[in-house]
Amino acid sequence: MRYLPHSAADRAHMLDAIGTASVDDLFAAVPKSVLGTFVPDLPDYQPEFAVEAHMRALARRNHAAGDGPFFIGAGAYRHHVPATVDHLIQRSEWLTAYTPYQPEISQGTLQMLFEFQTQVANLTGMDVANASMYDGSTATAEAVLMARRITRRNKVFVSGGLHPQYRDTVVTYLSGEEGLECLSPSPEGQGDIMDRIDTDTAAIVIQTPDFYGHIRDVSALAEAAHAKGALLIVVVTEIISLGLLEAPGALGADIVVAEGQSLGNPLTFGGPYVGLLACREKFVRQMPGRLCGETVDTEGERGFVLTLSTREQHIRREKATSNICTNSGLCALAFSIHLSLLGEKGLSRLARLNHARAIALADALAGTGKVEVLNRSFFNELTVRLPVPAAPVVEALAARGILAGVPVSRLEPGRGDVENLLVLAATELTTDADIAALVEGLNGELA
Amino acid sequence: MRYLPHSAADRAHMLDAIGTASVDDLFAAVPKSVLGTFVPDLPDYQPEFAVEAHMRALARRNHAAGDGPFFIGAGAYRHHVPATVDHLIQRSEWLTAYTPYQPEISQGTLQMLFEFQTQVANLTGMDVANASMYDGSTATAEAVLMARRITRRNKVFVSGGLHPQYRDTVVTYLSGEEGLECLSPSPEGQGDIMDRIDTDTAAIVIQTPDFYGHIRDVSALAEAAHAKGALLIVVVTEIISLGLLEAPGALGADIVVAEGQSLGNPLTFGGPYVGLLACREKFVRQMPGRLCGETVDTEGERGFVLTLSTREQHIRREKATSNICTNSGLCALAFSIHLSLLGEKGLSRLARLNHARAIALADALAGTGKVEVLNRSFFNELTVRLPVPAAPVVEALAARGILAGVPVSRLEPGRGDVENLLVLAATELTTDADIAALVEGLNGELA
Amino acid sequence: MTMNRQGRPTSPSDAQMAVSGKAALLPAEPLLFEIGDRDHSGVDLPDIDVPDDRLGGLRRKSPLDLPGLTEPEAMRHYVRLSRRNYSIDAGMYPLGSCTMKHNPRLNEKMARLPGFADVHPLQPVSTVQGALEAMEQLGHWLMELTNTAAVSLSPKAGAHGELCGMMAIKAAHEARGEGHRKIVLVPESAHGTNPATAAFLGYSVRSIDANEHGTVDVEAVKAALSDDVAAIMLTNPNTCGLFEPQIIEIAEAVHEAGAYFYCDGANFNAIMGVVRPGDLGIDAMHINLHKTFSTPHGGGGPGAGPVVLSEALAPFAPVPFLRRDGQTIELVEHAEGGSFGRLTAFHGQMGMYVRALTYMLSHGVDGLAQAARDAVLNANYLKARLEDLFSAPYNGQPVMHEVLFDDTFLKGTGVTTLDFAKAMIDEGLHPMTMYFPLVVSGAMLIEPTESESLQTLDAFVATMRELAEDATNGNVERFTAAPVNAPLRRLDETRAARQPRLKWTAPEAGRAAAQ
Amino acid sequence: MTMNRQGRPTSPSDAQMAVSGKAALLPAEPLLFEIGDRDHSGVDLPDIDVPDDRLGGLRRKSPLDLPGLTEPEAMRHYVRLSRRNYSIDAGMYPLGSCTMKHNPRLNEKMARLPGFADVHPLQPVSTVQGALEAMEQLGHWLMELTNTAAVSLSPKAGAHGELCGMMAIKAAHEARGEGHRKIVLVPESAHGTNPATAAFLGYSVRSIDANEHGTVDVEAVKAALSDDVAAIMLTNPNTCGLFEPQIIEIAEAVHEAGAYFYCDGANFNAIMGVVRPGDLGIDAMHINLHKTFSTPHGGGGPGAGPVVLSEALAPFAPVPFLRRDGQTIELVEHAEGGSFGRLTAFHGQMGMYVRALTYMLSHGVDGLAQAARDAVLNANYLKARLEDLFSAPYNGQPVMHEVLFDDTFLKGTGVTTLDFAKAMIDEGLHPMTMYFPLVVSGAMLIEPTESESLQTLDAFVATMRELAEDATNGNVERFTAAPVNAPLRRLDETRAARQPRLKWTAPEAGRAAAQ
Ligand SMILES: Cc1ncc(COP(=O)(O)O)c(C=O)c1O
Ligand SMILES: Cc1ncc(COP(=O)(O)O)c(C=O)c1O
Repeated sequence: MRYLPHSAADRAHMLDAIGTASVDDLFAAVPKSVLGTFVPDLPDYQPEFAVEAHMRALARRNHAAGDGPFFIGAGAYRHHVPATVDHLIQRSEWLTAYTPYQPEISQGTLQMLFEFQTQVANLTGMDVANASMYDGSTATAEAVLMARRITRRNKVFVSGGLHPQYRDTVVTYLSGEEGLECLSPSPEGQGDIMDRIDTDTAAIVIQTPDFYGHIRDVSALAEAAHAKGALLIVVVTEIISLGLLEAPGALGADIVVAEGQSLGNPLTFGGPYVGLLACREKFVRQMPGRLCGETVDTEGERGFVLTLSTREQHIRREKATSNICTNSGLCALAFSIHLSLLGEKGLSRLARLNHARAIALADALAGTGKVEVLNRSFFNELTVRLPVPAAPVVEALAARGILAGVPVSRLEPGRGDVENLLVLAATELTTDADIAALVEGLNGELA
Repeated sequence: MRYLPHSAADRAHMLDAIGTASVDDLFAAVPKSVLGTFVPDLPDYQPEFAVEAHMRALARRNHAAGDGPFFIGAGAYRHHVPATVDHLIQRSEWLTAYTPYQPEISQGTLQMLFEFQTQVANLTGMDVANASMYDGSTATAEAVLMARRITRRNKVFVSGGLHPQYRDTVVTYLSGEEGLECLSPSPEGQGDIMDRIDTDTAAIVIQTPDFYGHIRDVSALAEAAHAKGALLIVVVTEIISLGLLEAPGALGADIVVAEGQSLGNPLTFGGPYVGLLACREKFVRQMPGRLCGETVDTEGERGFVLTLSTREQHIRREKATSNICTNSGLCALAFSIHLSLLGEKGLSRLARLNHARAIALADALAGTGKVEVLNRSFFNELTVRLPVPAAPVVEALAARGILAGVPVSRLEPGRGDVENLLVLAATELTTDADIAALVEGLNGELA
Repeated sequence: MTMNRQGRPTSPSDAQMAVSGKAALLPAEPLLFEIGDRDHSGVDLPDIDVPDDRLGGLRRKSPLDLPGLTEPEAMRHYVRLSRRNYSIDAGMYPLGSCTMKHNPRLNEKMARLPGFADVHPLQPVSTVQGALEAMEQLGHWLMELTNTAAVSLSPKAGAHGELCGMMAIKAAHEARGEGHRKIVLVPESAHGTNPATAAFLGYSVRSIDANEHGTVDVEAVKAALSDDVAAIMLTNPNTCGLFEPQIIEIAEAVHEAGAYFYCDGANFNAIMGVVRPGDLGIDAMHINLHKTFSTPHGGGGPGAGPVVLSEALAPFAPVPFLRRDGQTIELVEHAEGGSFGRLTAFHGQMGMYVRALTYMLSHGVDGLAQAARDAVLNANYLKARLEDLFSAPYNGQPVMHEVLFDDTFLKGTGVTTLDFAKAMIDEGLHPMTMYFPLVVSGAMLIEPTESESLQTLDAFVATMRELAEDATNGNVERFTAAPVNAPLRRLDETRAARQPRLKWTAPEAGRAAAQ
Repeated sequence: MTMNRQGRPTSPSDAQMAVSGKAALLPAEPLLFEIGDRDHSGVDLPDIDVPDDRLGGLRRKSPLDLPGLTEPEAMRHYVRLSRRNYSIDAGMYPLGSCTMKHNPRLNEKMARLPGFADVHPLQPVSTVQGALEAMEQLGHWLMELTNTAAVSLSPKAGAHGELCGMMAIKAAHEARGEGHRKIVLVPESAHGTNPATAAFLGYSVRSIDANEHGTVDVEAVKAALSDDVAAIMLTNPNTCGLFEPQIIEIAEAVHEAGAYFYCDGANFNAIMGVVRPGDLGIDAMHINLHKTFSTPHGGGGPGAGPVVLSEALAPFAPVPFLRRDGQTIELVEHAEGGSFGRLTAFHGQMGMYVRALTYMLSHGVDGLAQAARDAVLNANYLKARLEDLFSAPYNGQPVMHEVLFDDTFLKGTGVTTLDFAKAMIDEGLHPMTMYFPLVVSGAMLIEPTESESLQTLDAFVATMRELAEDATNGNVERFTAAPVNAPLRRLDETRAARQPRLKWTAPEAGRAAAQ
């Protein structure tokens, strides 16, 4: 067994040193009735090449995004990740290190986290960011809880433009609690919260670009919220949009949460991804998750440590700000490396290129005359209304090798008003040929 | 340009420090007539994703060995390489280090080379091995030159069982020199040298398992050669065979050369591979290539250095034993890691498994009744005689997705006696289904 | 000399820090912000302009303040930083409760196959049948190994799994009209995530004391049970490295009282393939794929925390889950029946599923059981070789996968557990888990895992014994001054917490902020 | 305690070396033979038996003596060893004549596509058209960049390329009936492979002196030319980092004398995309893909040394070569016409071709020219910043890609070039090339390449200046004792050569052998 370093002789020698005859003796505390009394329906060990063949056979049964024209977004985006990123994150010292609890021999991870926090703060326009959350959706739910702690109020309004699965996650996290109100889907990008904010309101949650692709100006909402002592939580699912769009911090956000997958991380069928959470300085002690801070060693040399851990479960237990422990360290590293490679110049170019590809897509779709583009504004994603329900069309196009986008009905089933809607994304990888194939496919299906 | 760290400002600052106005001034020594006076027919720089698309398109136009039944060997073998090997050799400290000329900060590479040399020596049953050659064929040519230096004789006999491209390489290396005699192809594994050895003979060169798959007992040849003061050079193209077959050293070889590709290295259309060269202790100062040796530092700690470099070109220039400089370092590392993972137990099992698969292949081929298996002995490769020329059959099977082996005529064109011969290999990756597909294909083509 | 906007130093004296350092191969490394600037980029892209008219008037005006690195600069930055880390690949990492085992590279390779890595979670399910089947197979392994009725794969880590299991328990109580149960019993030795999770869901936490052997008496549980108790959260094997001998009786008592049994399965490595938690009577248990099933820790994550559920809790499992219909697998994405809802967008940590399944197939069920047995053997070997010099609070019984010492043996030496740990660093070792569990003074929790060879264990023992002898012989300074061989000396954690500097600011701005 | 056959130590004192060491993150590492044994293996395979009857009576009887490591042991061994290496990724590597530039990882990724990595050299050519096209494209780039008529890709490294070019020259002379030409002219500053190659082919080497500027005068060449001269082997830019200003005249003189011009192209990095060697009159030139075109050095190899050829030499190129026939590419594998034969089995270093082509496409021709210009800029920048303290033997002219200093500035200090280099190690730098070229005393040949940033160059300059000042200020010990910060102190090379220990032997056997 290739992963087990003991030979039979080693094991015998060790039992000898322990002074026991068999390993079974070491399991003496286990009730006899449950020890080795079963025959699992599971295979025995296999050579590496057999395992590889098994896994490859499974992988082959999936249509990979790179196999044909691809327009799916809706919270997870297909971008080109430089080869350097994946190479670096596989270095043993990144991949197989634990959480950096011994700072003297973990400065690599710690300095990286400090850099990551700075990048996230600057990108979102906020004062401070944490060392990552599981993903954008759980970060959103945590932000809601955080806002309730800060304001000591209960009421939370969730915009109809929030990604439906993010909304569902918030609902689950708050299940049983009072005060949460989720507004109905707003595929036209219409405002729906402004008038509801009152002095009982803890927070309002709004996504931009929203689930349907509309770019939402949150500054008026920020003002309205702040006037009533409520907090504005801004959600970003396509982090690359911030290379072209105004920072939520500059528009008045109090907490910004985001999905960081687009930078550095492959699609991988939904995870692992990396949640970003940033806020104003004054809220830092209510943040969930790990924080890395700068300090010095006994010789005065600069170094980094995990800090403010009195917020966290391992110190505060039931009084912690969250129960999160393991986060998305390696995905944060991938994010940080990709963003370091891009820099301001690269990110801005990348964002513009994404937008340009989406413009090409929007214009091509509008040009078919068969679908209606709902967006007046968008970054790299948009919603169209088909003359028929979207789901079967998407299925038919998939059979032609074209992955055409997400039918809204998949995430909002049983709602007649969204049944014909389709959300499509374009990125730097979307070619003119891809768009032409989509148009041809749509023309065919909608003929 | 992502690989170039200077901004325009950096360049201006540097020119300033140099005290010159433009980089062109630095090219002052170049005759004006040839400086920038041309427009190459070559593209400008491209984003990484465009380059990747270009290369993937080229790769897709090749039939990969894993795409279907595969029986090609003839000096390069498809084996499973553990994922650990390729992961490790990509570590920056292995991949991007130079030749270890500064031993204090190159102990990783040096210790690995020392371990590699030991592994090769033990595997071949010889006293000492060098730190690698380009590949098996050039190592064979160097061994011939080495034997001529040692014996100060010219005559060399090359067995008809030597891989034809190895033979051609030896011929080229010795072009213009007297004394080389290459015997005609010996597809039946017949002995062809014994009677020719005389007291002018420097060396005889024999491969085992030979090009046609026959296992050759070289001990009688060794005796005959030694009786006349000649050296026996044994060539091994399938290094895994030594997990099951007697070590050439134990059979009397004076120099053993081998292709090490089978351990740790992918097929990669023929290179880079790794040449092994081992010999008896007393010949060490006539060896070509680098050698790593053990020593101590000023504190008495064990360490390793490149040594005996007075044999080499950078010290001895025109008096060197060879002109080789860059060798196959990283391929040697891959070889060494794979062999460390296998160990004696794993290598022996792997060799037995290969032989078992070849037995299955041989029996299945014989069972067709349409081809004649020429081998009474073999390791994982054998030769069959078809009723018709082999090349068109191979071509036809390739069109069916089966890569059936190497027609001898590809390497020995224009020889009627080998036109119908086909050399096939099986390895641990050859499944029963692969063999069945081959048999079916052959039955179809030979119907 | 110029100094650009991002504070990129180009004067020789500033820049020297880039190459000088304590050791030839471990130089200090400046921050990204001290290397890159806005003119540098390691990604080539066309510089196209886009019109404003579809940006909703929201084109970015505020600065991005993101330095770029060209590719060679980035490579060097991250390679040099990484070299300042310890890692399992480079040495033993005996962190108790963390199961720092070997991370096979086959796992990494398989996770990167385009058929897994380049697949979108919202593709039509007809195009991802292989991915769903991989998830189904993983779930089958987990249910078989635990003898449970259902599995929810989507939790993103252990703590998220706790949330999942406890939410199912909450939903089950509510479905039975027992929503009033507001207490969760948690032993003192529990990991911090247990009480934090219970509190997260509005439960109040009642602590259960351990007995003098470090385990929980069924009588203590019975005494704490009542109509208000919703569940017990018990770790087994527990964080003292001990199998709870009365666990079956505890489960029975809990069930009798109308409560559920949440088992923290972080230590499943000790018993996988050997004992099935379902046979012990648990109702829910998370499994840290990043501990037991070898997916890499990655410096803090990502992980995956699938939860297995008993028959009783299965109906309350969250979405999404799989449903097989003959040859095809469906993905149920919307709550139906009792499901308590959705824990995250999409379907969980596919990248980790692929790695864990690859690991399971490689080991086989026979190999997993052998791994568990070797893990236990290793821990007991360390115990046997160290217990004369170190102090084991709950001695006289075999341990499972980890061995717990306290700081009694250091009493009066002037050396603390922390000092001892830092001295280990100087010897090239990563310290064990310290000061956890909280039930003993100055805890040292050592988990070797099955991945360590006898040779490594012997070297570890030799170093630990030498250190213990030196500490008791009064060589205090070696410990209090440690580490001296690491890239940095001890760091000032108080200062970090008192004056938090959580992001980099340009030197000028930094000076202003400090005023 | 046991000691097994392979000398695998399991006693604590022996084993301790595995974890103790100079630094927490750089422990010493035992030899593979001191860790593994014949019972351990990191590869799972069925243990089947095979009959003897088809083994020709030659089943192995002699011991294999190959220790095995399980996978976690192997991972640790090779990771720990690797950490004791310097690398380009971790720091500047200013080895003159070696062009240690950034090695992009896209190259590595592309080389591992199954369509390149999992393809056999003897597959039917109809199944490898993409591979052949990649080779054709690489050849096109090389011919365009050099303005030459043909290219032979198969040489495995620079020295093999020299063999290739010189064999073509020999064949050309023989074809013309000029086989009597037995002399090859080689400047003293040439790399050792040049004279070694000439000698390899039976030529006698005649040295050409450089002038006081470090370059070759056409008059000196003319004086050496005769009817017996087969070729000149000239490196351009030369190993002093200088472009040969009279190279066109030299080429003309050589041709006039009926000889050929072999150009050592190891330094092509300085001029790629800027000057085409074909325009200078060369007949053959090797290009080290592992220098100029960024394929990794790998601790010593593998490389690739394609050779471009002039019209005159093209007919003598070795097999294999490509021939396009409309849509399909043929592979000519057997010598026809004047071809001098075959240099190696198969078709050369495909893995390196893929990397180099990927690099060329990434850079583009504009990027390659910029890279050459940056390489030259960097070398001249170092020269400008260092020349007041260091001694440049051929001063007063710009250099190309590398700058040469000699040891004049160290005269009387008691510090040698070697000492100086070792002190650089203590500062975290890899030394430059030392004692080469041979034309100056105590040569220090510094090639920064285009990959080094201004910041890194400035840091390098600062360190070098500080060292030079310290050396001239009499702080000799810092240099003669160096390195002190590396994993090992200076090694005893004399002992290694006097009593060669070239392989590991078990302690007992070793003792016997030493007697
Ligand atoms: C006993 C125990 N429970 C729960 C957890 C939490 O798991 P995670 O970090 O995956 O959220 C841990 C992790 O350290 C643990 O050791
Ligand atoms: C000038 C010069 N020529 C030739 C060579 C030989 O090249 P290779 O090592 O690839 O055989 C080198 C390599 O160091 C060199 O620097």
